[in-house]
Amino acid sequence: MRASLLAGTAAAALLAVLALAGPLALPDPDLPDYAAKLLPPSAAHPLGTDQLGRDVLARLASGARVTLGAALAVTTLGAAIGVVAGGVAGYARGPVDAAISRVVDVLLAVPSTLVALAVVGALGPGLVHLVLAMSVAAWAPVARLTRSHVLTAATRPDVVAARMAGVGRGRVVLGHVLPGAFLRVLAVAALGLGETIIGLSGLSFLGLGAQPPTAEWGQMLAESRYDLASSPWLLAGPGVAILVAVSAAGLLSDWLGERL
Amino acid sequence: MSIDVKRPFLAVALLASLAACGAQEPVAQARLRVVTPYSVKSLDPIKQGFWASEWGYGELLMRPTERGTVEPWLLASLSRQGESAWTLTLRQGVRFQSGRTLDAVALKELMEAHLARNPAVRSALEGAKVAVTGPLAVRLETAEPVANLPSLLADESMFSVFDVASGTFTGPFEVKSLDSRKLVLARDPGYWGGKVRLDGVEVRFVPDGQARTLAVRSGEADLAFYPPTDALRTLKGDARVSIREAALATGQLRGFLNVRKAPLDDSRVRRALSLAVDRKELAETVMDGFYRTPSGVYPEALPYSVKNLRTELPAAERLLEEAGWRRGADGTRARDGRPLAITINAYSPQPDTKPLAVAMQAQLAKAGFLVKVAEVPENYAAMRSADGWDVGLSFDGSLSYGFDPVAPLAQMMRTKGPRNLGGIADPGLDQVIDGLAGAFEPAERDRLLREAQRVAVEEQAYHLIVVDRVPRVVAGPRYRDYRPSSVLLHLDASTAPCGDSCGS
Amino acid sequence: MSPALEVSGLSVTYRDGTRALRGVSLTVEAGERLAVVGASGSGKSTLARAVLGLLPRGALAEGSIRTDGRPGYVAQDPFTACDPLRTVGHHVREAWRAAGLRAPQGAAEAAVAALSLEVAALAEHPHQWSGGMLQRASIAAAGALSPALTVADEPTSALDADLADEVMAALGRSAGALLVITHDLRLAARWASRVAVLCEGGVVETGPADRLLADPRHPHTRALVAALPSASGGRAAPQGPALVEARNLARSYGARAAVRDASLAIGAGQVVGVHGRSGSGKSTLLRLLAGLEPPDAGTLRLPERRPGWVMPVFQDARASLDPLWPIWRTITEPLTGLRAARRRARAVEALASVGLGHLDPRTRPGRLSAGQCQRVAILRAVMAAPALVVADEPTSGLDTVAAGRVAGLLREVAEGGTAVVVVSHDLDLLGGLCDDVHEIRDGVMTP
Amino acid sequence: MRRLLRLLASAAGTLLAASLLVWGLAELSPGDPARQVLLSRGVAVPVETQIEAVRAELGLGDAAPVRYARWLGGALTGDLGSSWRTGRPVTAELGERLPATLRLCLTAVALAILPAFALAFAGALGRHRWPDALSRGVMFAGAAVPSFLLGVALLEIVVVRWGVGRVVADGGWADTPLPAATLAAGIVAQWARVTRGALIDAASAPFADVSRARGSGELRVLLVHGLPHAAPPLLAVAGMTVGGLLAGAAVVESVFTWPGVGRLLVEAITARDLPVVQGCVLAGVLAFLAGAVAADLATRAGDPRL
Repeated sequence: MRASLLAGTAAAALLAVLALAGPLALPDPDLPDYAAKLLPPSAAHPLGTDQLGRDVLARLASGARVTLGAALAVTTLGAAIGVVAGGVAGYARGPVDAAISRVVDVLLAVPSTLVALAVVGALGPGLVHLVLAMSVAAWAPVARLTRSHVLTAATRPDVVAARMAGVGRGRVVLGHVLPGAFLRVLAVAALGLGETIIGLSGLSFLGLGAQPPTAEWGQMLAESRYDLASSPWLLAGPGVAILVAVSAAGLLSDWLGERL
Repeated sequence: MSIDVKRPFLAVALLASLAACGAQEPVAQARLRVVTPYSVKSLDPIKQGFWASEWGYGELLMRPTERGTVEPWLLASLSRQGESAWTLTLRQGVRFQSGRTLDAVALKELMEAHLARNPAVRSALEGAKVAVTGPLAVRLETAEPVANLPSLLADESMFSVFDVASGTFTGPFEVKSLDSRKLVLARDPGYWGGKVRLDGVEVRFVPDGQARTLAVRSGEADLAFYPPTDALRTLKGDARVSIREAALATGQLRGFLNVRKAPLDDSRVRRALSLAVDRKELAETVMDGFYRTPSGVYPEALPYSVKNLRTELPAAERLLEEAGWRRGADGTRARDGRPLAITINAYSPQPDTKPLAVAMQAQLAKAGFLVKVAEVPENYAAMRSADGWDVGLSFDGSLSYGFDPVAPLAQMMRTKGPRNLGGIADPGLDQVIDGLAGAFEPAERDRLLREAQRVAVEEQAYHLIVVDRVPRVVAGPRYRDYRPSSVLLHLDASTAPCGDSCGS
Repeated sequence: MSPALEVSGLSVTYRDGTRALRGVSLTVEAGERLAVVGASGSGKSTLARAVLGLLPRGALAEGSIRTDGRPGYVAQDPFTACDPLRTVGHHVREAWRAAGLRAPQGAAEAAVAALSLEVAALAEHPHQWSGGMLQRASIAAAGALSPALTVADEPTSALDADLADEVMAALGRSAGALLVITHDLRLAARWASRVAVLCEGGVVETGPADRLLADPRHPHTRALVAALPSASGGRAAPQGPALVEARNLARSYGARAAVRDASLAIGAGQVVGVHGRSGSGKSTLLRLLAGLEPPDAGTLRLPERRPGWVMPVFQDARASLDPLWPIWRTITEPLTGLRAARRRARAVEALASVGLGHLDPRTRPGRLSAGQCQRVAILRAVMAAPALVVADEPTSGLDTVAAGRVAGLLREVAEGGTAVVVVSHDLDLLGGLCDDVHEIRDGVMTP
Repeated sequence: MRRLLRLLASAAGTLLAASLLVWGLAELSPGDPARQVLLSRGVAVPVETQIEAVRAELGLGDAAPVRYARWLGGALTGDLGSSWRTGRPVTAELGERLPATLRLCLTAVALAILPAFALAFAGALGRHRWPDALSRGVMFAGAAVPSFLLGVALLEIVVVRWGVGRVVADGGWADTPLPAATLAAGIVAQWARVTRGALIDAASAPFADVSRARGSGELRVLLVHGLPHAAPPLLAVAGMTVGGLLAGAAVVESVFTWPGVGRLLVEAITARDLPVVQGCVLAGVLAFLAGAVAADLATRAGDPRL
């Protein structure tokens, strides 16, 4: 398990460096240079250039900000909504719980990609719409987890003991319920992050997410699919990036899961 | 690592595919396989009649040629009788696939059917009447003079020729089957025009551009129509396929200019805009030569064309100075504190508009324009609002598919024309356009067209012509000498594989 | 005749470096019954696994184990030892199949019939059987191939006391030589001819059961014997006014009456035991006393209503501590008013007072043994200065030594002037600990 | 029987709630349905009276509950409206595309089962040794390689370079293997993980030790005791994946131009053809629920305790 933590952190750090240091060290990812179209990898362009002569590494870095940023936004938004909704359902019980649980049931009864497709279908393609759409699908599992955590918390021996000792409700929630919930949510979110990256880039690949010239990894792959035979480096960059990002999320989630 | 385990089912997949390929009947030597993005939705000769002439199962009364002219096709002759009447005389011996002869009665029936149900025909020939005047001759009388009737009869969206009784056509091919995926055609053995060289044609509808070109590369298809520019670029240097192009550029990427608001309400700014765009760089460098550099609104081969498009940065700057736009410190021009800012709309269904707009952004910056590139889902819809855009890119030909220059002009530039999206209201130009409707003499027509070009391009620069688009196909080895039609007449009796001469 | 089992100089080191056995030598003669007794962590399970050839991958075994053929095996919990998705018949017949043989016609039926089990029930699944019967089926399977040796690992610890004897009798009937692994010295004495005491991976004392009980020589054996609750039990109940008095309590869940009629009076400094089998209503009674739920009928007189006047001690000690909290926070949780440093100091004091002074107060429960967890839980209860402590099966799952320590601690709590109620199915425990033991059966309590 | 009824009732409730969401999404969507309908009828620049007529025809002036009830009533009787793009009934469009998707998904499932079990057994048998590491690596890669990347690569290498199979699939059996294999690659990892976990759980249970003590080898333990325990979780996941394949198939179908429901959905989204989007999503929900119910029933049938 140590190994998964190390490998996951290393991969995540690599991507973070790419995303954050990219704009400082690399050329403008969106500026076309018609004189330098489709150059193979070289010292000046470590990953070559694309159809418009843009530096692929720079676009990869810019895409890291877009893809990972969007995926993190989805995951964070989903986790935040899920924790609040699940917490409210678990504590309020009664009709509030019933209403929230019903919505969660329905969302969980539909594959998340389908939910995302449905929402994008209604709002229209676009990265912002896609992020919203995927967040709609992402909050349900977190809500269910939080709710069951809160519900079982009431009968957990350590909580009963604390309540009997006179510890206030709020302190019990802060001290006993939330920290455990937080770790669980984190593990679920990390797992979801990988799926979100795949889903996001997949839908962008289909043209339902980021629109050109935004350098989103799936979008970059969509732009370059024609060039696989002649300029394979165009696919290698974003392809490997997605692979690394999803693996990093999976490894970290594994590690978190083992800790619980 | 992954190969080790995936190999078993990959192998299964391969074996199954191999078996499937083996099971397919060997492709007949003279059978053409085509992939195209647009599906033939039905065989309705009026609503979907234009497919008939495109795919060779139907024909037209007049034929647009590759020189930009029209000539009789199913007609033997077309002659004018006074201001608003024409005599149409049919060729002898033309038969429908049902066996019925195309005679004057059949022609009258089909023309009346079109006049009743075809909106394009109805709006062009409002109130027209057809009368049989001989075994092969009918007289067409129109309410207004229609000078462009030859072009109308050559336009695929107008009079598709069909047998009203049986719904069959006259083309070299018969429709064997049609569903949402493919159209299957077979040679009509009784074709009036003689021997049809191909045994049959299979037209598959494949919306995905990548898949179409891949299909030719993999040998599944012989011709891929409407290849995306992205795909063409990657085909350069692939010996298995060739990119074939038509003679004439019938489509253009043009910018509709929003002349209702500043800064493009000033003709000097519009002219400066046109002078600042380097069309050669756009067509040859940005688009890798897959577009052509336009010299005017119409193809140079046409008698009335005027070469009046040029790139001259100093002249553009002079015009802008004259109009009061002065350069600021950052190079952007401004007047009364407001920058010379314009928004160019690219539209997603035509992905090429985006890089072209971006490249124009850089070119126009040299003249002092501050350009914002916006992307809209639908070009016309975005231009319907009077605000929010200055240049709306759109692929719109200056010629109809019957080589008619007048109808596009009237639609796009006449005051309140249905496609006059930028709000052009120019009484002088309107007068020229109205004159064209009654100009039967070629000399008179050409004079008026030149006048229209002078006003629309040189004086007022109402549209920004960007690049010319030539129809292209990607052809496999057996069709490497296939010549795409400029006007979408993809197949005829002489279409055939190239035989031994190009097999090597 | 050669011995059924001969272990000599056996040392086992696990992959993580833990040394579970150090030079153990044992012999079980044909027909002999040897009990190996030890506290948890003494290595007795490792010994059983080594004999059965079930040591995990990477464990290093030195020395030698000689058996006469493959031993039969009876595991601790019959329900987990049988595949829940397979029938009991499958479980019994697997004795032949696993050895690569075909079960002779009727052999499985004969084996279970010999232990007075119903043959027809072989087609049922384990969850339809009772624990005692299922364990006897396992014994029948273990003896199916007439092995020279049968290894039984805590064969009765999952069963109620009155079923244990039945099972041990069955084991005695069907096995040749027997190696019983147990923490229960009394059980060992009753059923084994010889007892070996295992401590920290080594055999510290071997001898006839009677002698070992009467005259333990090794200090560890002495500790084990001392920890045995004395069956005679019964202390003089200290006189005093009843602190808590319950009369004719009743509580139902839907149609099911959990407690029908229970009356109880507990005075300060008194330990009252409630004995009953599982499902007899004792846990519900405890919840009523703790005020966790209201009774449907009857009266409950309590001295006061301040928070912390009644504190619980739970059955699953580890689950009753927050896994993310260092133990000092858990122990001093009732002291909500104090600052952290002060609380930590109090926790250190408290830990020292129950012999856990060596523990780092920052340790989390995951690193403690179950017995240590239970002592921490009792400290938390005491910290609230309760008038009443209610303990639900406080020693279940603990080895004898740890159970003895927990019982002793509860006694000390009572001596400090607190009333204590303990419910358990273990009469031995209650007898040794309580001033007064009541029995509850089907929700009705008899004094 | 009562359990089955309760299960179906719960699924129906979920379906009803999902239908409300699907309908509501379309309501939230920007754009005027009347204009879209006119566009599908070939009227690009409608005049106000035409728009009014279509609005009346579609009942757009009615209150929301009335519109929902009408829509639901239509949906229950198989009328999901007409496509804005083609003007054809949505059910006809779906019906035309469904067989190809079913064929693709079923083949993918069939292709996935064996490798999934092979990986799971390799992992469980060689636990903590190289076969386990290898199978975990393959599972990780399978989960991390996006299907569109795999599909594009397979298309280029297998079809274009080697000339095996076809680029333009017509949805028949002959074209199925390659897209099905692409779809299966993602499923294999998921199934193998679940199966491996269940196998290892069963193999470390006390009854497995009993079996070993009686002389069973590891393989026998896994086959006799592991498989029955791996079946329920695998069935549960399989039910969900099969039901959810429609959404996953959208990507694969688009890459391989597979004429299925998934691509129909993507095309409809791009064309803003809301009735078709609604129809596809509803079909997806239905498939998913059917998968879940089937998995639940199978699980119950396989476990005597339930």
